[in-house]
Amino acid sequence: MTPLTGYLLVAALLFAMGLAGALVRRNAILVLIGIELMLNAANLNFIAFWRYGPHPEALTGMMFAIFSIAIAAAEAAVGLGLVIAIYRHAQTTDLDKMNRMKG
Amino acid sequence: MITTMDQIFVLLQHWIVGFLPAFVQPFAAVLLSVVVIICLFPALFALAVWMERKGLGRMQNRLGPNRVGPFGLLQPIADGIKSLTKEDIVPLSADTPVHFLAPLLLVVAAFMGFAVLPMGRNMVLVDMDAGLLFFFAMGASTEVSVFMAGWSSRNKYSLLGAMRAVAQMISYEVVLLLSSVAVVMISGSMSLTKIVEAQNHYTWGMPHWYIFTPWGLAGFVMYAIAATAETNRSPFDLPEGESELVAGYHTEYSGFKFALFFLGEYLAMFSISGLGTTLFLGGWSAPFAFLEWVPSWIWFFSKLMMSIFVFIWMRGTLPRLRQDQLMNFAWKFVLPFTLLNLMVTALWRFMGEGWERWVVCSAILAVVWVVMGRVEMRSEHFGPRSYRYAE
Amino acid sequence: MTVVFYLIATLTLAGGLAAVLLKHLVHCALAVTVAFGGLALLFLSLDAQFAGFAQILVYIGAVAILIVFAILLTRGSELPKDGVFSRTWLVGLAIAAGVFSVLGWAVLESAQSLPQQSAVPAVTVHDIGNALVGRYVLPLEIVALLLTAATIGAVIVALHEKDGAQ
Amino acid sequence: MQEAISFTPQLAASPITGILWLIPVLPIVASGVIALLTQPKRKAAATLSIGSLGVSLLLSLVAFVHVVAGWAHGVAVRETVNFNWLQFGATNVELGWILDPLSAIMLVMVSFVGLLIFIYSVGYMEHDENFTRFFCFLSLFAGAMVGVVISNSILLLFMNWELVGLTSYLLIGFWYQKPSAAAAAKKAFLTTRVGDVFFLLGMVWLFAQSGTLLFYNHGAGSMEGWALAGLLSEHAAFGLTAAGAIGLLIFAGAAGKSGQLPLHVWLPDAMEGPTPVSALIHAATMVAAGVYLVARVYPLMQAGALTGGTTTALTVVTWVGASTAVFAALIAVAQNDVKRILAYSTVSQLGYMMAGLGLGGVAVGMFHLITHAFFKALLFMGAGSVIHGCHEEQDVRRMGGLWSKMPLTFATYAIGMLALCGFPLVFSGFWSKDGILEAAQHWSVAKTPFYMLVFGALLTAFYMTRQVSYVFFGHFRGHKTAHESPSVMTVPLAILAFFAIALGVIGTPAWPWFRAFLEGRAAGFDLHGFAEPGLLALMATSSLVVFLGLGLGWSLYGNKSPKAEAPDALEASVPWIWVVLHNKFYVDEFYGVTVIAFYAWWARVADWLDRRVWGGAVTGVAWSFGLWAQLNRFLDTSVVDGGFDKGCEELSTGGGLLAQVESGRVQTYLRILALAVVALVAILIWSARA
Repeated sequence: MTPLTGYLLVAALLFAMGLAGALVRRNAILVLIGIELMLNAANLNFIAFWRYGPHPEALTGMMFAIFSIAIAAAEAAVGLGLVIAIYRHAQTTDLDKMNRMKG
Repeated sequence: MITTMDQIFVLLQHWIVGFLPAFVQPFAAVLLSVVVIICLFPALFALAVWMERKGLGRMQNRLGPNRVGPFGLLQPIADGIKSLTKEDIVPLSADTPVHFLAPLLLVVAAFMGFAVLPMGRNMVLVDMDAGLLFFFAMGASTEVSVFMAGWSSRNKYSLLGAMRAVAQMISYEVVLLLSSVAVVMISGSMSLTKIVEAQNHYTWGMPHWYIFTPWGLAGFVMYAIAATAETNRSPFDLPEGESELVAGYHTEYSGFKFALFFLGEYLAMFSISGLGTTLFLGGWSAPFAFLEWVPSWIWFFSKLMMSIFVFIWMRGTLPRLRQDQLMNFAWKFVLPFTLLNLMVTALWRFMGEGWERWVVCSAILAVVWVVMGRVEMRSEHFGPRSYRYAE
Repeated sequence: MTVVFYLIATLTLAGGLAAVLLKHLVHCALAVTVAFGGLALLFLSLDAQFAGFAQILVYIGAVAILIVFAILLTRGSELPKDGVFSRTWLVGLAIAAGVFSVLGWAVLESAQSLPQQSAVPAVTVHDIGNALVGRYVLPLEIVALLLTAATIGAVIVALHEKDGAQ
Repeated sequence: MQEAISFTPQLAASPITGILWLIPVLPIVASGVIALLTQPKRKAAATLSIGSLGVSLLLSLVAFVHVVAGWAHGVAVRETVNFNWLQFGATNVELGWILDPLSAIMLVMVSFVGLLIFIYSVGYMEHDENFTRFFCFLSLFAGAMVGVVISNSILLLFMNWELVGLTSYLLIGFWYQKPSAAAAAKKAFLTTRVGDVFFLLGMVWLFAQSGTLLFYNHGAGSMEGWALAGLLSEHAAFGLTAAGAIGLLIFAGAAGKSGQLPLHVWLPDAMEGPTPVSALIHAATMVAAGVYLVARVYPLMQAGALTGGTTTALTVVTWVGASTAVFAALIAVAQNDVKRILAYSTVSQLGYMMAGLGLGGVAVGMFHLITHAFFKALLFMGAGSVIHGCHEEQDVRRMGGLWSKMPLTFATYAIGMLALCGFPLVFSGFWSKDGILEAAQHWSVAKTPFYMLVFGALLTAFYMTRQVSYVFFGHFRGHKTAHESPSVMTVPLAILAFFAIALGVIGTPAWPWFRAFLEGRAAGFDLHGFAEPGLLALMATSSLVVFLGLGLGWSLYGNKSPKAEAPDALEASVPWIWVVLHNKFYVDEFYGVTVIAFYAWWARVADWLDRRVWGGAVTGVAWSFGLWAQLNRFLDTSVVDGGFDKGCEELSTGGGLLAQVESGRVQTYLRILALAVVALVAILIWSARA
């Protein structure tokens, strides 16, 4: 196994874990945590490809990861703000109980 | 001879490492430096505690410790023995693993910061390209351990103290970072050694320290305020305000764990003073050209102890703020002013050499300082308190 | 593929797994902090110093703390009565496993065509700064705008509906 | 024509060009500061905006003197400062500013007239409660307008152009509590936007073709050298070159701002704004920005013309200008609102300027722009003084005999009116209008524009006489007694009146200083300028026309004092003409039944589509789901009995799955998303392998 494959596999596993967390947990905050994990896994892919890619001096993957970190911060702030707002409204963060948008 | 004195620790390290086989030498060199740091700073901690107790005593017209050793100098050792031999009490409902990990993480994170501080010429553990970023990354990690300590104790005072501490640290960390960014903008590097070297020049015998520029002075003042808040020192010591919260997030800690928290707090103080020294006070460089023969590490540590003394002095002088005042001060005065300072720094950078930039930059900063101060004083931030985190 | 890599990867994955599985929300948050830290170490092992430290600063210093605050503000630190996993957890798990198998398959499938080794890229913070204000200045401005908007949005969303102040 | 002395072009920027950006930035900063002031701080607001514009005027004068000095030394000054604003890959977006005779003279005009109007506003808006807001907008406008003038990049010009449009909108709707003002503001904004879309298209095309946004850049700008040549070799539709087509698109933008046919409808309505606004924005500066824009891109329009010839683009400009001139003048004859008469007069005069640009080049059009700016600002401010004095009365039929009550206003107004009519020899309007007529006479394509413009001159003299006799002569027909305005209003009037007369000096055929200055040639005093064939005859004709118009107007309206409600003299004699003219040729009504009706119809269609077609489709889908569920139930209840338990279960899970598609649960959606990703990745890899 080459180093790049190793990193990619770790990223894939982490992504799957994040997805599983987002899919199986009831709590909205845990879903957000899962999403953060998935984002991080994607970042790991970017960095790994940047490191082993043909043109690391172009910094493309690195920049992608840095911007993604910055955006993840915004995403976390807004997401958690939403969770708090919903909690104020419904007194719960349980996603199974949140189905008012049911079609 | 002068060079030898200056480089004595470096030479000593090389000499000791020279006895070892070649393949372990790099590891040994690092290990040696780590060991020295781990021993040195706790010793400084003991000294600082003595200084604080003695100095505060003097400021409050008391004698301070005077029983153990000459001038009470051995008091810290007695304290240490006491805390080591005390019973380690863990509350029954506490979250044991987290309760146990919290002080450890705090001390580890506090020690990490010293890795990138240049304590003398060629005396830095790792000369990292992104040293400043590393320092702040480590500083940010302490917040988690503070939260862990407060939450795992299952005690409302602990939790309140932790929440206060975390909120306060996050708010002031922004300021701390932004005021350092000004230095990065001018020196063009995030490596702390390069920042010191950029200040190690002299014109007419006077040093090129950044504190001697308008933006540097403003940045230093902001940095000092933020550093005081970041280390939870008076007048920003709300997280552990005895009269309100018993002892804040480490209420439920005793014995050696409590000592670790105590140590962590002082280590944070040392590292943050060390960073301030490096960024604004020229690090290990001498204050006058003719004093350059004094070894560089002496300068670094004397500047460090000076800032520790200022911390103690402030504690002896200023009353504690209220939580809402603290937050208002951070977001409505310190942060805007730091942002303005960033712009002024950019202006300074692009105006080029000459006296004009001194006049313009100082004028902008002074005017805004006065106007903002007046407006803030007049507005009703000092009115009735409002609770945000303790509903 | 050194021992260090395996250690860090194990730490990261353990953190991630714990974050997903642990009952107590605060423990989950602490576990995910571990995973974030492990990822930062992975970045460092990939010679991406800047990204690694930024990861620590942003994720451990801000996002983790934010999550913890959110948990405490929503009384999430109390254990829920009816289990932590949703009714259809099996489906979710199956789908996650499917995603992982497809991704893993893709990686292994293309393993031969991936580059094996390459020299350590000589990239300094200075280069990153230059790129940020040079080639990537427009994304940078947009991110700045986005962060401002997100800050305002988060404040508005989290405002008390009743008193409107604060 | 004098032979050109060889002027050396100067390109390096001088110190004054280096700080030229201060001229627009000062008023804009002032406006920002005023925005932070509270309403009671009137004095501070006025001081700030007048002070900042004063400094701008000083700087403009310095710049102007610099250009004139260079010119006197035989240097054609064209200094630019350009910088790179953004970079996308290999494409640079450049901004910059320029100092050349054209921008220098506009700078001085804009800041000078602007300053006078600012001072006048202090008096006019004295009792308005939103005094500081007014000065905030006014300062912003002044800054943006100066920005338009000094832009060397079409993008920077466009930004300022839009900013000017925005402030115009804000100021027309300044008294937004009046529904008519709010509607007028909206109308102005939307109508000019129509033109701006074309401008934007032209800009994009120009950028795509020439690869640069700068006008002048040491030979690499879009207005010079090889960029123009490239634009010429490209052919667009209808026999136009790309240069001409781009020029026409930009002209469409200019027509929107300058109220040319058919986009003139907003300008008369814009008179709902405060009178200083009408004077500054809708008479002197902003509406002239269109003319200035055409002058700025003139090389584009002119490119490819043979010696003495003209291009398609310039022909279009000429025809549009000449038609607007006559059309608006006709409407002005039958209006009763004192400001509306002036507004239509402005539209008409803008038509003259455009025609001048098309016929005789930059200098002819620009000279009329400058003189017009002074006397039209004077007329508007005079009208404002009259309105102020008559207690906000705007109907000319309710005025009369004011010459004795407001002597200063009357005197200055009369000067402005005579300048506008083109009263021979003394007034500036005569010389600038004569320049246009002369160019029209020599035009190689057709003679019709010449006759149209002469007819327009006759009408101008006629309607101005009508207005003046209504307002200042006869008996007073209003309700409250009128009074003279304070000196803060009359002093600017006097200053403007002086210039309305004096400016003519620099554009006489004997001393064509203005033209020489703009074209970078030497100017000399030479009485032989009058000796050009046909010139004296032309001057005589135009004087005759003016006198005819004045006489006609006086005979119909002079010194008669009809009651306020009595029908107009023209209405009494030829009613049908009056009706058509009074209703502005029904252009608004025409737009109402065509463009606006079309939009309303289209909106209804879209609404119908939304409700019936798309909504129907959604309902249909829902129905089919329902049917599917029904089918399932049917299978469940009737087929199951036989022992198909297993199959039935599967069917019900199928129905359950379908229902779960719209469960309202986040995680379900996420699940489907993940499944889709799995499928997508699998397909991708599969296809890559195959």
